[in-house]
Amino acid sequence: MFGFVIAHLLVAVLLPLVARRNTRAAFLIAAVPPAAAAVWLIARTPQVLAGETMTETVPWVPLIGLNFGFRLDALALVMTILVCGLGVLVLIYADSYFARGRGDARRSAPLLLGFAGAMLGLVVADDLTTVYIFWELTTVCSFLLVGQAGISRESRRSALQALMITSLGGLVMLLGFVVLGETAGTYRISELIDRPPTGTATAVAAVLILVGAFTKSAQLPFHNWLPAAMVAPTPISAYLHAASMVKAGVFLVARLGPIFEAQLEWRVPAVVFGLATMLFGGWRALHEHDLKKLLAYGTVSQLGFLMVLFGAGSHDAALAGATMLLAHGLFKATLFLVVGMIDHQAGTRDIRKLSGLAARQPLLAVIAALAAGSMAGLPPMLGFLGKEAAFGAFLSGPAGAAVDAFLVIGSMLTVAYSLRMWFGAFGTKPGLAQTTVKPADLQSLIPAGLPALAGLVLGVAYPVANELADGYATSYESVGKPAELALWHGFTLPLGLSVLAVAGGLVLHRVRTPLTAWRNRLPQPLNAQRGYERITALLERVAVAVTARTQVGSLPTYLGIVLVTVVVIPGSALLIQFTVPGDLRAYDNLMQVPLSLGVVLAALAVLRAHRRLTAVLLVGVVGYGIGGLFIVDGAPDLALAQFLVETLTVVAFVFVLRRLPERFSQADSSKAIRIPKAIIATAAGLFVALAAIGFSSARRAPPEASQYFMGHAEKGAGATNVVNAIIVDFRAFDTVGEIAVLAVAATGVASLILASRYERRRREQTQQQEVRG
Amino acid sequence: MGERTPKHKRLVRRVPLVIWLTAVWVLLWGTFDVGTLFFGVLVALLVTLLFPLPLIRTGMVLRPLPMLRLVGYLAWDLVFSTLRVAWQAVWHRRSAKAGIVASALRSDSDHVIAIVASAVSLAPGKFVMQIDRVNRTCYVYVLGLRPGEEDSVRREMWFLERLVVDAVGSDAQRELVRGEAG
Amino acid sequence: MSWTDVLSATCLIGGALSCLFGAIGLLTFPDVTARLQAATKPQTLGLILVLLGTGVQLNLGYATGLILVGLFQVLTAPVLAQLVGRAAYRTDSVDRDTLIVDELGERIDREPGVR
Amino acid sequence: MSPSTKPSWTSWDAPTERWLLSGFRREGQARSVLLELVARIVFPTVLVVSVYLLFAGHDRAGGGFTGGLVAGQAFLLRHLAGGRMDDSAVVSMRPPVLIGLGLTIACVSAFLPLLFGGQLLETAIYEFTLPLLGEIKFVSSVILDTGVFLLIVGVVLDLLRTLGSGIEADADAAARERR
Amino acid sequence: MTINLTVAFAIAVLYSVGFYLLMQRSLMRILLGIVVLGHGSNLLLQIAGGPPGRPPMLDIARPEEMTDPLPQAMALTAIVITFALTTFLLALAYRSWSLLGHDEVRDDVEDRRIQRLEKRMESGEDADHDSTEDEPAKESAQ
Amino acid sequence: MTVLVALPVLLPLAAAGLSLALGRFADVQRILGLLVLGVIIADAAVLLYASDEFGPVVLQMGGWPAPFGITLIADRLSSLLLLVSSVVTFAVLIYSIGQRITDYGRERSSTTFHPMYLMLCAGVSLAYLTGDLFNLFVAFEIMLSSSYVLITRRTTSARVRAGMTYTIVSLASSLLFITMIALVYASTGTVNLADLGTKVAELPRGLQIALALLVVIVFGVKAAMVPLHFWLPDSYPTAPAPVTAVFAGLLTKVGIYALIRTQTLVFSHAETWDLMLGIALITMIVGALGALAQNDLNRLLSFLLVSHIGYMLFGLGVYNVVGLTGVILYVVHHITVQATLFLVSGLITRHSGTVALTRMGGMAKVAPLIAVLFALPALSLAGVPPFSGFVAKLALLQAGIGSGTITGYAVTAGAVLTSLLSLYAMARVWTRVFWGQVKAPAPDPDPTDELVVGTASSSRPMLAATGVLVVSSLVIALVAGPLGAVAGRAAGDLVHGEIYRTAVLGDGSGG
Amino acid sequence: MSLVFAVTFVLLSVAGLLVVVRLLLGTTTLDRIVAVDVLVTLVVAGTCVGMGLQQDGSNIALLAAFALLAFIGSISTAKLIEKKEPYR
Ligand code: NA
Ligand code: NA
Repeated sequence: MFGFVIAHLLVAVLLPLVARRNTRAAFLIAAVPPAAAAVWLIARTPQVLAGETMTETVPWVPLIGLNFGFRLDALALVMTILVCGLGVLVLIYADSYFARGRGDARRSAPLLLGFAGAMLGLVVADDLTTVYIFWELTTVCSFLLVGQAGISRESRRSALQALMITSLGGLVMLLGFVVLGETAGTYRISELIDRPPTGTATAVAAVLILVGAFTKSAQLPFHNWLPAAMVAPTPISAYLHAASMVKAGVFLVARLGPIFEAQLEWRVPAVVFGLATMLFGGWRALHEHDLKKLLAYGTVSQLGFLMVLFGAGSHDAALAGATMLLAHGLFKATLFLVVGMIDHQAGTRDIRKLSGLAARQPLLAVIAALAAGSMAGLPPMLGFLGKEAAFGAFLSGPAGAAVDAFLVIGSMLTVAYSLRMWFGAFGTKPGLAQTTVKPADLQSLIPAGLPALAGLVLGVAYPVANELADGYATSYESVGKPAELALWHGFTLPLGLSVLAVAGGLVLHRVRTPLTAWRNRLPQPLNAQRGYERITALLERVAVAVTARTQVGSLPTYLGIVLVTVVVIPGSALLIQFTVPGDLRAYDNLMQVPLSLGVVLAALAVLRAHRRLTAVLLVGVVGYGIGGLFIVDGAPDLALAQFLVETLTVVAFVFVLRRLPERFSQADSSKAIRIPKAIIATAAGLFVALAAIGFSSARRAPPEASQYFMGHAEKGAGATNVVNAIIVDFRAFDTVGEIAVLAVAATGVASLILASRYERRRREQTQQQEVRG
Repeated sequence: MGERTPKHKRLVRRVPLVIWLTAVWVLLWGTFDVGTLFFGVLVALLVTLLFPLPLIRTGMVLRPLPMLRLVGYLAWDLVFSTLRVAWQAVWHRRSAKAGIVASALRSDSDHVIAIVASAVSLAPGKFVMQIDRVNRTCYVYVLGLRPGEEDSVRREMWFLERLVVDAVGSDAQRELVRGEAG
Repeated sequence: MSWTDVLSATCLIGGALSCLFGAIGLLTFPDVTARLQAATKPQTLGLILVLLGTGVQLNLGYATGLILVGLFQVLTAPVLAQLVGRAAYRTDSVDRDTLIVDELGERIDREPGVR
Repeated sequence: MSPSTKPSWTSWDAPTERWLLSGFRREGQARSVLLELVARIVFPTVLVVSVYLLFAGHDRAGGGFTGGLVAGQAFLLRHLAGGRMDDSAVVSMRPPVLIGLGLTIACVSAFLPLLFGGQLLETAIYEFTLPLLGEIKFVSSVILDTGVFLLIVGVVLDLLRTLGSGIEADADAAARERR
Repeated sequence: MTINLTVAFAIAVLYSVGFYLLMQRSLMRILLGIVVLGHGSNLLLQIAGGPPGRPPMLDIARPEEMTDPLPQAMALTAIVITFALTTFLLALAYRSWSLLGHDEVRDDVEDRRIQRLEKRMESGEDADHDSTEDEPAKESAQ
Repeated sequence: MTVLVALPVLLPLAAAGLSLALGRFADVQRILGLLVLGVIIADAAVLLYASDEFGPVVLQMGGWPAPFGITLIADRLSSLLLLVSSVVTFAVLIYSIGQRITDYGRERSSTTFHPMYLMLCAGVSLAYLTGDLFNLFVAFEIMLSSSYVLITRRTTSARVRAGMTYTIVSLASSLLFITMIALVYASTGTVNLADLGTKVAELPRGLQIALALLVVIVFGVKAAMVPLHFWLPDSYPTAPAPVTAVFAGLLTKVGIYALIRTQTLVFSHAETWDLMLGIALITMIVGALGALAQNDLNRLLSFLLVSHIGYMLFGLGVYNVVGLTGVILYVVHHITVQATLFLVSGLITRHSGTVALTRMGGMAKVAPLIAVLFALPALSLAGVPPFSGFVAKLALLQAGIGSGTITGYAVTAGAVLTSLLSLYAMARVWTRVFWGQVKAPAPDPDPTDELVVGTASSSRPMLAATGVLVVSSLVIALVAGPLGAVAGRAAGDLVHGEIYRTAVLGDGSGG
Repeated sequence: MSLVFAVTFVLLSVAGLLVVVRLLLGTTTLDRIVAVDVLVTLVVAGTCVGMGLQQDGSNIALLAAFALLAFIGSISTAKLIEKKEPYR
């Protein structure tokens, strides 16, 4: 399995080389890996259905439990057939859909294949980290596929919206995964199913993971990215936003459902949000004029339906869910491809402009009818099987009844928008000219027709469908007699509900025009699109506000903050524990007093100096005074260096001051600024002095190193001057570094000062050239 | 400007500097032995040859006895003047008057003029504020100058010039200074 | 107390006093040039005396180095005096009221092109 | 600028002879006979002192670093008295080259002990007796010190070249532009 | 081993003065602040070794009366490094002066732009960041 | 064998000296630089192998035993970071050489760049390798001083201000560093890191805490942790691309490294370090929000850099093997990716002539290669799998959840949010720069400066260098398994400081 | 003898503080230059006395360097003052 995934991705990476020369070949080559995977998988079906699961593990970063773990079981099989099979068909369809040589085509082939690979990896994943890896890969592919070249602002926004919402969910889900994995001690899904963890952490994980599933599967209130993503080319919508990617969320719920079987925090939100989404999506679909938008809301609705089924956590619901999963993939892919063809050939997909297409494109109309029938849940389509199983799964208890009631309403809406879709696309509308269309080519018709046909075939051959679906459903223990898929169970309540749904749907379809008018008059407080925009705008505002307040751009402020940090953080720690040391003395050597006094006076005078040179001289005096203190301390080497350096510093200042104004340019700032600065500076200075006292009082023994140096200087380093021995021998490496800094500084000074000389020279050259020219 | 001097002569003229530098080396080490001397000469030669100064025909001659006289005079002047200025510093303070006196010298040598100027400036109370080299004039700032004392300042300068020329000047310069003085 | 000690003590105290008087002069004299006189020159004497006083206390090997220090001081003090004094004169830091004669000023005034 | 061609009275004390720099005179460089006389004596003297500090460092205050800085002061004095530095040495070496050389010597000296089976930056002490000169002690770390010395001299020369002459050139150019 | 009050006082003043100068706008004052801070820290480093004593030279003093040589060596390195960086900053001040005609540290242009944007947002003129597309672009590319 | 530890420092230093001396021979400088950095890569690889296999490689400089002389030590952490850093510096050097040759031809030498660049590398290497606090200061100064020169080289009026901010703040923190060393020495009498580990533990508790916090501040300024980060977005973005790339990739990480090294070896924490976690959270969020507020590509990247420093502090705050493993992985990943992004930004700017996002567009069409070169590190930075950033992030999230504290959970949530905001920022850059209508390049705003933008195309070496780094980050992801294992062992070494201490001081207690 | 040294120290210290006062008062920069020069001379003298007190003259070269430094620093600043830049 890992091999297949890698093959997809590798071919996708290399495909641009082909796509640059020949886009047609690119799509066909891209179809090869999914085709191979599909063939291999279908060949595996019997073993898998016999309960013989295949597992595979490729370790990546074992230390953090990051592995590629795969497992081919019934659920994975259903999904892989969808992903690979539809992938092949969409790629073949895309080959004819995309105009030759266009940038969109060059970009789309590799991305579609890469997406297929990621999707394949996702559905066979048996490890939470693996799930997340492929999950995010599909998000990225989707972003690039939706945005395409990002020419229009709408496409950019839609792509970004899809990316942000699904990534948000993805990240929350990742958090959930980590919580789950760290609690259970394993990230392996099959192990988690075998030994489901319990407790608060698990509940938290369940909710977090659900958020991820909701965003990806466009559940309320995250649904809006999906209709917005319809700016993408149709094959992409068909594949990503109908058949495969949006299924990832419900697939995840299906996959992890057995772990959280016992968690109400898992089941209740899934069912509640699923139902809400189902109703909302159906309602919106009923009013859309754009066929793609209509289908998109239909998808939202169906995803809600699936969420209910997988989230319910029972055998029968799971059976229905697996069936609907398959059915939806088949009919929705067909419908998108059909709409794509209509769009291509009629130049529009607005149902207010389309008329009489059934007569001109009978084959297309039939294909669409098959798919729409499955969507509406008409027998003998696969959709019917699923829907009936769904109605049957919620018969027990008042909660189940309530769910069933909502499901029926949802199904009515489904029937209604299915009708609206088909009649809108193919029906002849009074007062509207017949739409002129180009004939559809076979390369498009076959990929569109095959899934629709499959929906019919699987519906008729319901035992096969049952076996596929039941393979997954058995991961839940069934309470009573497990349900089975069949076209005819007898006159049962589910049958009645089905009939009710169809009838209701017909009614809704008839009253759709007044209904739309009524809906347009309703206030719309709950607009997810506006909500998204508000949130992003708010984010921008917060970002700008925070940045404007923290990043003030003023160096004095920055330094002030650094100092305040120093005073507040280590300073308070120091103050709390500070005790006056017992051996505190006024001075050690009398000479320290006048020297320190001189230093202090000169330093304070620097603050009051208005002339630059005066300030420099005063600082020089401070330096000489420090040198004097060094001598008193018994550090002649240091004093010598201090004096030399001080003199050079003063001279360097003087060199520069030759060109600078005599006085400091800065006007005295106001008291309101000066006083806080003075307070901060004084506090920081006191902190250092206090720290110096506190820290120096903590040492008891003379340093070993110095004793060692004194002992070894003469024999080991050949020097009686211990300081020199340290500089050139014991710690010679410091000296090497120190001269490196000097070299750097000198080079830097040269680079700064001589820059103006180079500029002058360049200016003169250009002037000369101008004179000559 | 280069009058061609034979190479060996030019080297010979560097000898005083080498001796001085060697002496400095020995003074610094404070030990007088063959090794120190050897390395002293080595370092002195190295410095002299790596950073050669232009040769100047000074015609200077060192005369030990007059040299001692000069040094003695300067030392005395230094002590005496210091006491005088200290007196002024404590008692006269702000009322101290001063003057700038132009004093023409007789020698036309950079060396002599510079040494005279330095010698005057060494002691407190007066210093050469500016030298007019072309006109051989020193402008001497005198602290505590009383009106009418200008000529005594000039006389003092001439006296000092004579001391200097006696100590280090060439015979021609001595001639010049004595002639004018007489 | 040997005679070296007496000599040394005299020199040291004398030198320090010289330095002190210089410092007093630096504080009390009215303008730069006067202070320059008062300050730098007594320092020269003071330093030489202190060097001498210390030199007789130390052994000969070390004392030789002090000669060098003294020489430097004697050599450099006049140059500094000239440069500082001239700068003071040029920047009008000299109090003209204290000058009873100014032959340099007269000369500069006589030659109009000279700044 | 006054229309007069007469030099400022401060340049009356320019010496009549070339005291410091061979064959080089700089336009507008203020000269002073006293300063040049002192520089002429002090410059080589200070160089000798700096070499002394370099070698005396092992036993007394000093070392390559202070030695180099003192030598730097000598060059500084010469810069103040005579102006541009480039011609001051027989072997005219651009300061960056001197800096680079010093750094390279210092780094290479770290590796030298490896050739004799020692550790990186290890010091070897050789004592030998020469005829006449007596006992000579050579401490290998003096090579590092020499590198430091050269580098520091280079740094000071570079500062004189840039902060000194470079800024002066800028000032001259600004004055020219204003004219 | 506690350092004495005199030196501690000097250190406090040096650091305070240095920090105060550091918070100024004139680059030259900042630079002087860094030099003063350098002095303070070098003094502190040297004092960290312990009370005064004889120079650490084996031929003139006994080890127990010597000052601690290690901080001296470290302070020496620190002095050199401070010097090196001071000259660099000095050159930078000069460069700033010759380029901009002043040697002050002015506020960041781009930060100011964001503050203006924030003000406009607060007054409700420009809520949508996307519409900054029409805004006159930033002063410079680099 | 042990001499290998000193090579990454001494070789570039010597080469910098030579390069300075041979300033007029452009080709010699270039070859010298590439050669030395190439040798360092090999050296670092050997050190990594050796330290992982046989324990830390220790060199006592001058043959003086620790804690008296200066110890250089390459343990797993330092050799790993050294290896990654040297790959980055090597690639950036190629980029820089390519840029210069493209714009000015082969003959024009640039006297300062190569020596300063080599110095920078030496400083970075020394910072990783030294086992001595004062020597660490010297390393920082070598590194920083050369960075001052690089950031102000050929300054224009726009850049001189940035150079000032950078230099002054760095200098201020260096002075705090020296102060800290003085306090350390005053109280313990040693500057050897391993020795300090035992000596600091003997200090009174209050002093220990104060010292630890002071150390955090000193290195926090260099590492740009909030609220000490302000200088970074105001200064880095203005420098030429290769300089910014190295700064962003390495310099802040050296701060992080120093923080990790000192906080594990010298100070020790019994449990999760809540203050550090809080700082981490604020750093992440403030940085990410800052990025969203920017219209300047380089500033946006700089704010993201700040934000992701928060990740590294996060792992340090968790303070256990898992957390430190995460930090190490994150540092390794981030060095590569952040440098790459700044190089790509340089490529983008060359094409567009501007760094203003609003003035760019359609670059995916004009320069698809640059689009790819941007997309991969951008995704990695945003922590999207399967790139290196994801691996590191996952490790950190695990550490955060595993910490079992409320603060830990909060910071983990913050990390997730930051990840989302980073992705948002990157996606916005993508939509503005690479999507949309193709826009004509803006004219070079300052034709007199060294930087050529808006007109020139990028040369092969520049693209290749960027590509090398992109591939390196992919390789990091690919070998994340063994890398993670090494990082885990390195983190183990950090938590149990005995290995380091024994390697430096020997089996005795340091006598 | 050590009493003599002590007295010397005190006298020099007082002188030094007086010089610092002048340094702070100014009034012109040249005054300050002169004051700095004097101050260094005092430090040299003080150091010298200190050496005498400790009977240790091994670092006398240090004094030579000091003496020179004061000179160089002072003349460079004095030369700056003298040079009147036209832009002022
Ligand atoms: Na040695
Ligand atoms: Na440019």
